[in-house]
Amino acid sequence: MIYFDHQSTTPVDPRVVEAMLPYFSGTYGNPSSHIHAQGVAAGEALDNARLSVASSIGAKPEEVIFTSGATEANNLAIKGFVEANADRGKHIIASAIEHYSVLAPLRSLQSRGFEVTYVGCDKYGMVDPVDVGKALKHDTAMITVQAANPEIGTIQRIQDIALFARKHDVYFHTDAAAASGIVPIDVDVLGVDSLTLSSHNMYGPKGVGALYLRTGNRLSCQIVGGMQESGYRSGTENLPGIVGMAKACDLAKAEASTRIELLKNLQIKLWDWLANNVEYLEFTGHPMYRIPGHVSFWVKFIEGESLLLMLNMKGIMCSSGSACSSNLRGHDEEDLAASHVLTAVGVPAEFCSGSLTVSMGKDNTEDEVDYMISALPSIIERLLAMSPLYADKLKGKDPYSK
Amino acid sequence: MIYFDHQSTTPVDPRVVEAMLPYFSGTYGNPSSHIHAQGVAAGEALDNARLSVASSIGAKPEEVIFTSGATEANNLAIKGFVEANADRGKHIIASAIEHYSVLAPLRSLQSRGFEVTYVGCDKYGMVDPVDVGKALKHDTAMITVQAANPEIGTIQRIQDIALFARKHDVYFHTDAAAASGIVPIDVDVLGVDSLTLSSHNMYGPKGVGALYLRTGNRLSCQIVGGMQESGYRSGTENLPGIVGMAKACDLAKAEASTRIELLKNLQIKLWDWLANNVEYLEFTGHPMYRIPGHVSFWVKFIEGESLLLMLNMKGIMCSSGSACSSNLRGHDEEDLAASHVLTAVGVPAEFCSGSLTVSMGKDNTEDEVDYMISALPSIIERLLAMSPLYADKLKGKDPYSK
Amino acid sequence: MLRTNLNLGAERQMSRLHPYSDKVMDHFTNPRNMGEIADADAVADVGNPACGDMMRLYIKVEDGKIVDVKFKTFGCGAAIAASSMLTEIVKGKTIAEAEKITNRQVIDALGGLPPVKHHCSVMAEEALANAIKDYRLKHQGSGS
Amino acid sequence: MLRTNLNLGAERQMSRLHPYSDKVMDHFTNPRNMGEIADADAVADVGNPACGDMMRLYIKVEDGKIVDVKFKTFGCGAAIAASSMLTEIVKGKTIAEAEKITNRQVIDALGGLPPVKHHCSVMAEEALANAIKDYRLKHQGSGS
Ligand SMILES: Cc1ncc(COP(=O)(O)O)c(C=O)c1O
Ligand SMILES: Cc1ncc(COP(=O)(O)O)c(C=O)c1O
Repeated sequence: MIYFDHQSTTPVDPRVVEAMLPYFSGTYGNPSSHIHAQGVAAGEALDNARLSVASSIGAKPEEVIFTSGATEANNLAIKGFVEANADRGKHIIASAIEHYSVLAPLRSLQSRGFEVTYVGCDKYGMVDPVDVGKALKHDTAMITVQAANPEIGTIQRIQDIALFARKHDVYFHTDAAAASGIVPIDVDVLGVDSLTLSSHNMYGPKGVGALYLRTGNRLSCQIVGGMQESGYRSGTENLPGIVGMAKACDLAKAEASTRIELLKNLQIKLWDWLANNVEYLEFTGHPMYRIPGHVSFWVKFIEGESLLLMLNMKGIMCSSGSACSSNLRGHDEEDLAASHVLTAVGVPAEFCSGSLTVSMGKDNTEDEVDYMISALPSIIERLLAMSPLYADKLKGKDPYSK
Repeated sequence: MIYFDHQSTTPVDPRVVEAMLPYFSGTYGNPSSHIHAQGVAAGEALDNARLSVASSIGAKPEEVIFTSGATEANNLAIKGFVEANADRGKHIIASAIEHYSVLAPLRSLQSRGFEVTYVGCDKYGMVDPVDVGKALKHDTAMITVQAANPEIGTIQRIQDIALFARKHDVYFHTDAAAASGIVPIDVDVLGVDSLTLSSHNMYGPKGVGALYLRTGNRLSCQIVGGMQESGYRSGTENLPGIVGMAKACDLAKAEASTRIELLKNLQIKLWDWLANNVEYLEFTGHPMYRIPGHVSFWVKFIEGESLLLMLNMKGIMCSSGSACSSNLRGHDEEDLAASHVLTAVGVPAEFCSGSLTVSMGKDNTEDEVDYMISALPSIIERLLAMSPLYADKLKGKDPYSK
Repeated sequence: MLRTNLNLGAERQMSRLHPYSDKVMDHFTNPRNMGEIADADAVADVGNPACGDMMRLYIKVEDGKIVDVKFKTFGCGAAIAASSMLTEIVKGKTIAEAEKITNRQVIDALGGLPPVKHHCSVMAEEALANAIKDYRLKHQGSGS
Repeated sequence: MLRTNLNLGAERQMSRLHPYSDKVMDHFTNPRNMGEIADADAVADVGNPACGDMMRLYIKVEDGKIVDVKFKTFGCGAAIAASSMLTEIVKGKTIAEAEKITNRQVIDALGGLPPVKHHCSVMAEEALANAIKDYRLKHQGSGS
């Protein structure tokens, strides 16, 4: 089996598991039990982990708040900010292609009287910083624009947006979950006030994430109780998870250039083959400013889920974007209905049910890409043969040509 | 080293770690990636874990919501209920000895216009169900009374309180974090509408917990985003953690009677020795209805933290109550200042800074209790010798006798 | 000492379906009757790519009996499997019998479909109904 | 292709203290000058068990010099260590010198105290000040 779905989640690096193991049954103390040996050892491990995570993004340790994941970090950054800064205005700017864990808090704020301006993007999914600047109002309290998009891979011009935010003294949050552990991040270079990191997107464990919060900003605690995490987040700390995330950050930092080189090579190989060999294929996202190892596209006349299923039957696991944003498993939404991201980049929603996202990881190989390249033509051929739309097209009625 | 602080946290059972291990680097998929093999396998593991946790408390699987821990579960049960049931009234009843993760959400609701009646308890920490019944008003929306108290060990008469709640059609939540995995729980026998379970209190991993929510009740999601957990809790599921919690529930169920027998024996041994051998000792909590393995007390003339420190120096780790409720490590509170729990049970706060909580676990032995018994006399003697209050007492000025 | 007892409620089975049953995957992988009928007696298009699914059904009728049936479908795994299963059920039935086929039969024959995918079976039922309507229109009075 | 670069900010050291330094634990475990002075020249009680801490300080003065000092303390580890450390600092000093001792000196000599425990050093400083006041009251004009 080939795993090309690293934007949905990544396998935990065995070195990370190894780093975590001592904190289950060995150093199992509660960091709040500062009075005895187990608690002190746990507290020390927590401090060290915070230092690792902080230094991996150029932050101070006290600027790192551990959460249960990226979703909680985004909730805290957004709801927590406006609750703690009621005087800062009732207007928020966000990109139109944010993850649901950003969109949903914004929607709840809209129902509480906030106005949100959703800034669009170009056909490559790139938000123009000038558009963000233009959207600024006298009472803009907050800007939130993701660092990278999991579905189409585009990396935003965060620094340039930050310049506008700084100039107007507006709090700027970026959701860097999809960039975590792949794209090196320095919070000072980016110039953001807060930033969401995901552990399970970078070979760390699930159930942990972090919010960077620049010194001088205040947030209102969302999960209240025992006041852990300097009062920003209550609940006994997930110490093994936090230690694992820290190890994942250390590894990502140490191996950044190796990983990026590999991922770029695999990405270019697949991209070039697709561009040259698959008719009716349309790439999504930015051709240049994109997550290394990320290739996304759709194929005219072919429905996305059936393509995914056929690839899976050949042992290739991809996704239709962000698994994290589509919890369906028989519940209430259509996974492959046109996503808000594809709509925003102008993909004709009427004829495209989902782009295919191939998100490669540090342990993928060129052989695996070769295998996918060898498997794709017959799959596409089969699906074209099954497609009534393609039959029409052969008869001269191309539904995409209007 | 002897660990007698199982109410703060427990070591993860090696069988639990073993159950978790396949879900880090093997079955690492995102349960929301329902389209491919990794995601399906993850989803299956999630379903099975839910079934285990549910059946360990006599619930249906769809009544179990996984969270990041007990604190989040309490927040969801309390804030989530009133937000989703705005029509149900503005009055809440709680016991005075709830954990901070219940008290803090209540406090935030008070600032949002809710009225909270805090029902007291007797000197053993027992809440009288009739007092809860008397506190009911026409617009009471919710009752929340903990199942067991981590600091003084008292187990409440939840079923009897539930009768009042049922009769008046009032939602009844119980925080069973401190009872998790020790006291067998059946949600139908208890008659509660929702119940908080903690994983790390029952030899499961930190970073995971669960809220039982009886079918027919609605909660408003607190962490919003991708709508995981049937829309009650967003964010990629902490699958290894959830699997670990499920295994911990399975083990707790299978070993319940063995564990309880052992814990009761250790508890009785220590209790009887203390009662017969330590002068000036006052037990806290209920002498009969208490968490198995839980012994708590304070000693006149002796300050709590110094007693804890000396025990720790002899290799015995205890706590002054709930580590989870006292995150201090140099921050903003006094760990050993009189707790709201001790105040509620009428311990003279002026002279008692903290009760000592000895919370034993399934792996403790009689030898360890014997060791504590052998260590205590000289420690107490030393601290009495150091105490100016005891010096006064010897001179006939007993500060406790007024 | 303990107030609660060990009497656990009966373990009630969960019923969440995994996305696709083996039957669905079989029909998706090896769709029956996929293709076109050049001299079909009736054709029906239902669904809409905008909704993610579109199905085209061809039928060939002899003596009031559906002797051949083919489909082409643009859609998800469930849509393709439902299309394929429908054609298997329909083949050899009289028009009168075929008219009684419901989406429930398709779902059951597939060993179930996830709730969010039930519309795919509805699409198959509608395709059949429309094809029969088309057939009636074209062969007024000739059939059942 | 990448917009962000590898230039990480300097790693800034955290400064959170662990609850107690080795010095504190040493003085807690082996408190110096613990006890009473039967014929003390002055005694001071400060703090209050209600606040969690209470300290009693005895001093013996000869020729304006604190020749002996003892304490009893009801309190946490920091309170006991601060008491003990104070007595070490004080012993042998003249009253005039002793008056200049501050809680900061106690903290520093202990290798630091957690911020929430600083009041313990204040208690020690106050105990000394009160003892000196008591001494002055009792020995008006006899001392420095
Ligand atoms: C950009 C982005 N933000 C937030 C999240 C939410 O992450 P999680 O589900 O781990 O909380 C995701 C999921 O992958 C994501 O891609
Ligand atoms: C009764 C009770 N409720 C809630 C909690 C909070 O648990 P956690 O810190 O794991 O979220 C605790 C902590 O032990 C507890 O004792």
